Amino acid sequence: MSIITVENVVKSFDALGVLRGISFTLNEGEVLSIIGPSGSGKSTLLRCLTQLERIDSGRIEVCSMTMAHSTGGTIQYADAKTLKQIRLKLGLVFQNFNLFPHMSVLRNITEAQVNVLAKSKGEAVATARQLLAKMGLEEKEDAYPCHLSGGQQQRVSIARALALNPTVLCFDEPTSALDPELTIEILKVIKDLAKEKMTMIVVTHEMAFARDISDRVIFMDEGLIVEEGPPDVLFNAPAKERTQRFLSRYGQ
Amino acid sequence: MSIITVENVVKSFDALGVLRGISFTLNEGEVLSIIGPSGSGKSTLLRCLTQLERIDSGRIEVCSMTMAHSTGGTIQYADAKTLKQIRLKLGLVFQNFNLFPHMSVLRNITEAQVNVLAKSKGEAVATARQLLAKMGLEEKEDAYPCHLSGGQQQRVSIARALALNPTVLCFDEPTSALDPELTIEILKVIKDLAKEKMTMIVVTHEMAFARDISDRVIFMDEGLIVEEGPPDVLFNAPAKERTQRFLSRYGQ
Amino acid sequence: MRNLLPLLLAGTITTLKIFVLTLLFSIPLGALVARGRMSKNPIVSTVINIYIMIMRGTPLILQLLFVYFGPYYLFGASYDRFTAVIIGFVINYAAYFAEIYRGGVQSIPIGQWEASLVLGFSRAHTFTHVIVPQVVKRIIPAMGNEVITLVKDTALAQTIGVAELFRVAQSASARQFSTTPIVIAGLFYFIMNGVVSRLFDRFEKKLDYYH
Amino acid sequence: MRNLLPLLLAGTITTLKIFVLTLLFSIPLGALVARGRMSKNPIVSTVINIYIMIMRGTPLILQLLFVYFGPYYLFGASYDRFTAVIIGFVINYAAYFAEIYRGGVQSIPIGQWEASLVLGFSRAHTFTHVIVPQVVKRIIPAMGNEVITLVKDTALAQTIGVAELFRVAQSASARQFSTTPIVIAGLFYFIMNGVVSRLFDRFEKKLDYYH
Amino acid sequence: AKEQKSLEDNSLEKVMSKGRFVMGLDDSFPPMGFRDEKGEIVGFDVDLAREVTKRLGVELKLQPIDWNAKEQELNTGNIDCIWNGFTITDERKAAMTFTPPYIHNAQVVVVRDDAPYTTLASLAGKTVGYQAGSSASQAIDDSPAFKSSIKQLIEFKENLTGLMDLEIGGIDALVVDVTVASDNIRRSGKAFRILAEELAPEDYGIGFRKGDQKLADAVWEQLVAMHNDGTLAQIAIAWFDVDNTVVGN
Ligand SMILES: Nc1ncnc2c1ncn2[C@@H]1O[C@H](COP(=O)(O)OP(=O)(O)OP(=O)(O)O)[C@@H](O)[C@H]1O
Ligand SMILES: Nc1ncnc2c1ncn2[C@@H]1O[C@H](COP(=O)(O)OP(=O)(O)OP(=O)(O)O)[C@@H](O)[C@H]1O
Ligand SMILES: [Mg+2]
Ligand SMILES: [Mg+2]
Repeated sequence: MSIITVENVVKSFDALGVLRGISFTLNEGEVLSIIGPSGSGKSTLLRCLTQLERIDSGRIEVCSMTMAHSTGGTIQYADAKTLKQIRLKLGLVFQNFNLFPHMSVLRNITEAQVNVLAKSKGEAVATARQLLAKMGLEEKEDAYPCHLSGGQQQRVSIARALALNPTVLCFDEPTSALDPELTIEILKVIKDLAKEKMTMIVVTHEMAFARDISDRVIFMDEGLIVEEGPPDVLFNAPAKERTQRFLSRYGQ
Repeated sequence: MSIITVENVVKSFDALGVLRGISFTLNEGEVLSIIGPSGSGKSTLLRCLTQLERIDSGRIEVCSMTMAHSTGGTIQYADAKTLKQIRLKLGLVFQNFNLFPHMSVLRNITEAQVNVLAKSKGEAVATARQLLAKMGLEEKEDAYPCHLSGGQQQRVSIARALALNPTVLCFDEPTSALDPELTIEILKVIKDLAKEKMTMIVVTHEMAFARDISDRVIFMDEGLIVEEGPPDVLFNAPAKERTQRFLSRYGQ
Repeated sequence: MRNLLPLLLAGTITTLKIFVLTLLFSIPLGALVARGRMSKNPIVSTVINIYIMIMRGTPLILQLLFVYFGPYYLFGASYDRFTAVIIGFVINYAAYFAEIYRGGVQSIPIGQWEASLVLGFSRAHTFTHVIVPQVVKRIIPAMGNEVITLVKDTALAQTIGVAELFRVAQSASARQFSTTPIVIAGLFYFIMNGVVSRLFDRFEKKLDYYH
Repeated sequence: MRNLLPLLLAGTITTLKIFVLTLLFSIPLGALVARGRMSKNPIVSTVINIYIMIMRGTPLILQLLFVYFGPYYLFGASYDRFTAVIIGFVINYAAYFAEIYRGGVQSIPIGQWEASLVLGFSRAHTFTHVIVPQVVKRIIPAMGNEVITLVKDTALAQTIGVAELFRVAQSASARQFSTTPIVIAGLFYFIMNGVVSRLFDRFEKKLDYYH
Repeated sequence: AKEQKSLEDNSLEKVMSKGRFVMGLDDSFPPMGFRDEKGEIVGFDVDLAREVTKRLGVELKLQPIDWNAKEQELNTGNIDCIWNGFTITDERKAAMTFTPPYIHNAQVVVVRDDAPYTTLASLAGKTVGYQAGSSASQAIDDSPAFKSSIKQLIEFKENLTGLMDLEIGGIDALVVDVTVASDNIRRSGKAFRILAEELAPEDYGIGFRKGDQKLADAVWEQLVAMHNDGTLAQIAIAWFDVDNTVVGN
């Protein structure tokens, strides 16, 4: 079943065309990796999905709800209520975590449960503790983000996103702000989520990792999807010259 | 010929023993990589060599000059003149570049030549241009560091160190502040230097790279050298269990 | 000398009243002003900007004269001098506070807004629960400086005849032919400022549990 | 009215003299004070710290009275009131500037010192060629605020009888029974501050070629 | 002060040898001393001082001072005298050396023309202002009945601020020197009037540093001479329309 459908999405910043007609679908339980050189529009694509940016034209559908679609040259966004529903379907884990520095780890994870999902405090705390345990952070619930290592902060931010029980979890270079050894921790967490059949979109520069976890890989360049396919095919026998060139740089 | 001799170097920060008896030698034209987990003392070791930290005991000799040695329980540093001479033998490329933001690229590279080596302005500029050409930055001499990408900044900082014609060039995780694609640029620069038989010490987390360029690799943990050897041996058949454990994490 | 201290204490009470009332009104008013300054409506933001520029660009002593005498010359209305002092100080300090608040809000990384948005927080919730608590922490040092300036600026209230600490000390000094009252007043200001910095330091430490 | 402007301009000249002389002396003196404040000698740093605390903790108007009359009461010596105003302003502003300098120096990343050391620069060269240029850029906004405060503070020189702009305006007001001179004085201050901010903005832009 | 008395009084020689006589005054105290439209300090006292110094053969330097700090100014030697409608009081006499009175003055009460007040008693329960550090404060202290009858006393840095405040109704009455009051009312054309009942009759003298008797005497001698040859009356009439001086009485 298709959870996200993106059709011909276009997005410019002033004169700069950042997304120049992107289409893809994401199915339930699927892990999609997006790779590509810096500036190719990967982050912008995730930001459009999570409503941090507005698209200029095209169509985005999430869990059978239309978020935005072009009609007669103008873009039409859904009403506020639908947009909010859609927002809750998609979790986003930021590159630089964006944890709330003034809240304890526990409160970072419960805040939205209580204030957005209107769960009781007790329920929220229970969910948070469960997620912290899963992330191996049982003992950190009273700590503040500044006292955690980068890897721990990233795990908290994953727990924060998971606490809202999203249908899809999006990652924007989840390890780029981490030390190499910490990277490994996070990649393991994401792998575990993949095993649990969590639907995910992962923007990453870690080719080995993308190959390892993905069901499908998209290679983007200059605002377009250059090539798309299962990791085996895309990494071992890329069809396009651009993809080959990009991957060869990582071959060393 | 041995250029650097380190004997039983000990260094503590308050109660924390960061270097707990380090000994090694570095020969002319040799490339030495230092690997090891975070906090093992790699940066501190480089900082002791470059006189950014004082050692507590042990002996350091550079180009046949004694920088520091223990006599009867107290550490004895050489006189200011010798220390200055030694300082000029060792170039250091910082993890976060530490370029001078208010100086143009050219001036970053000429400043020390003129003010420390007392070269003429013209001579200094000629050297700088030569190095910039080598780094592929001919067109950036008038740019300011803030207008360069991370990789370009790192190359300028390498040029700045090389401009003083050091006998040994030390790198502290030269790529850790860089995007993956930019990393490749820098590794290529260092490889080229290795080909030219530049004597180098490289602290790095890039195992593939360490294996590729090093004549010898040191694996440190908790302030001690756990294992030392040619890369083929150390990476393929590490003798110590700790080394195996560390390397397996990078194996994925 | 026996009678000096009670006198100076009475002046100190007036000084403290000015101090407390000014903070009480200018701290929230500053928030409103900051809101207006950041408004997308260009008329509102321009008007507020001019107001801030005047408040910051002319001596407070002159503003006090206007606030007290202006209404009469303009509308024939007059009012209590103490009220005028409070109004003068409040509109002056609100302008300074507004600029501090604005700097604070703009220094919060955009990522905090984005994370809140993605988690589904309303704008109001984001502002009150995510942004404001962080702004408070960031602006404490600047606010501390401004509040210390206020302690000293209260000495200007005498311009329109309010007998605060410095006025009382100067009169006593003239009467007694000695600078002792002024030295003592200086000590009082010093102590008040000491207390204010101590409070701000403590507040800053209290918020030191995160950064 | 015909004669008002020349009068106010004369007052403005005095105001500008105070302004310029204060900056001329306090900007370098502040550097010395900052040096002392950061001294490793605990006596020096404590003494300087107390001096800074007093300067920042008591009203300037009170400091001016002391500077002018203090020497007589202490040593029987007296001197020119204009000199006293300049001394009073200079020692007050030097304290504020010192704290700004100190903040600036301490905000420069340690890496700048380390890179200079490894390249073999002397401490002096590092300070004058690496640290100071970066400090200058960082402290411009804070210095701008302080200098604008100075423009307004010149109005306090009248405390010890120096006929600067505000004093002249008040006298003219008394003679003419009108607030017009004070309004015009306000405008003058506003213009002076406008010029000062413009200069600082320009200076800031000029150093915008790097960050 | 005692210490100074025991010293030899060389005040006159000092001024004569400097060739300069520094007169301390509040330059916003019309008509005794104030700045005219050209910014020059003029006034009745200034004219007197000019004549006196001319006759003494020294230069006159006019030094505007902050009225609140006048004692410090005098004691620290920044000025040689305070000569600016300076009321002789016992307290001041103890602290400095005065000439005999040269002009009569009184502290009077100024009210708005339309106000109902006619006597001091009618100001009971009202708010009254005066200039800080002026002799008005002494005059009020010396009239305990009046002082206790009024509601509140307000100190102003400047008489002008007090008069402005009177105009806007912030205070009901201002206690001020009669010379200042009449001059202000005359020049401003504001609707003020002076209560007939005087608060405290008083005399203006010239204040010198305690012990500077010789200088005080020298100045006084010239004033007496000016009285005798009519110059004094001439100056008074120029400023007050009448000769209200009391030299020689
Ligand atoms: N808010 C914005 N305003 C203007 N241009 C923007 C904005 N956000 C992104 N861009 C530009 O859009 C282009 C694509 O940016 P994006 O961040 O999506 O790339 P990316 O593929 O995520 O790159 P990276 O791998 O470096 O994160 C870049 O040229 C970027 O400069
Ligand atoms: N100036 C200092 N004061 C106190 N402790 C320090 C200081 N510098 C380093 N340390 C401590 O010394 C230990 C070794 O630090 P060092 O930076 O040398 O490790 P490293 O091997 O370079 O680690 P990484 O790979 O994270 O850079 C760490 O525990 C660190 O916290
Ligand atoms: Mg990105
Ligand atoms: Mg390190």
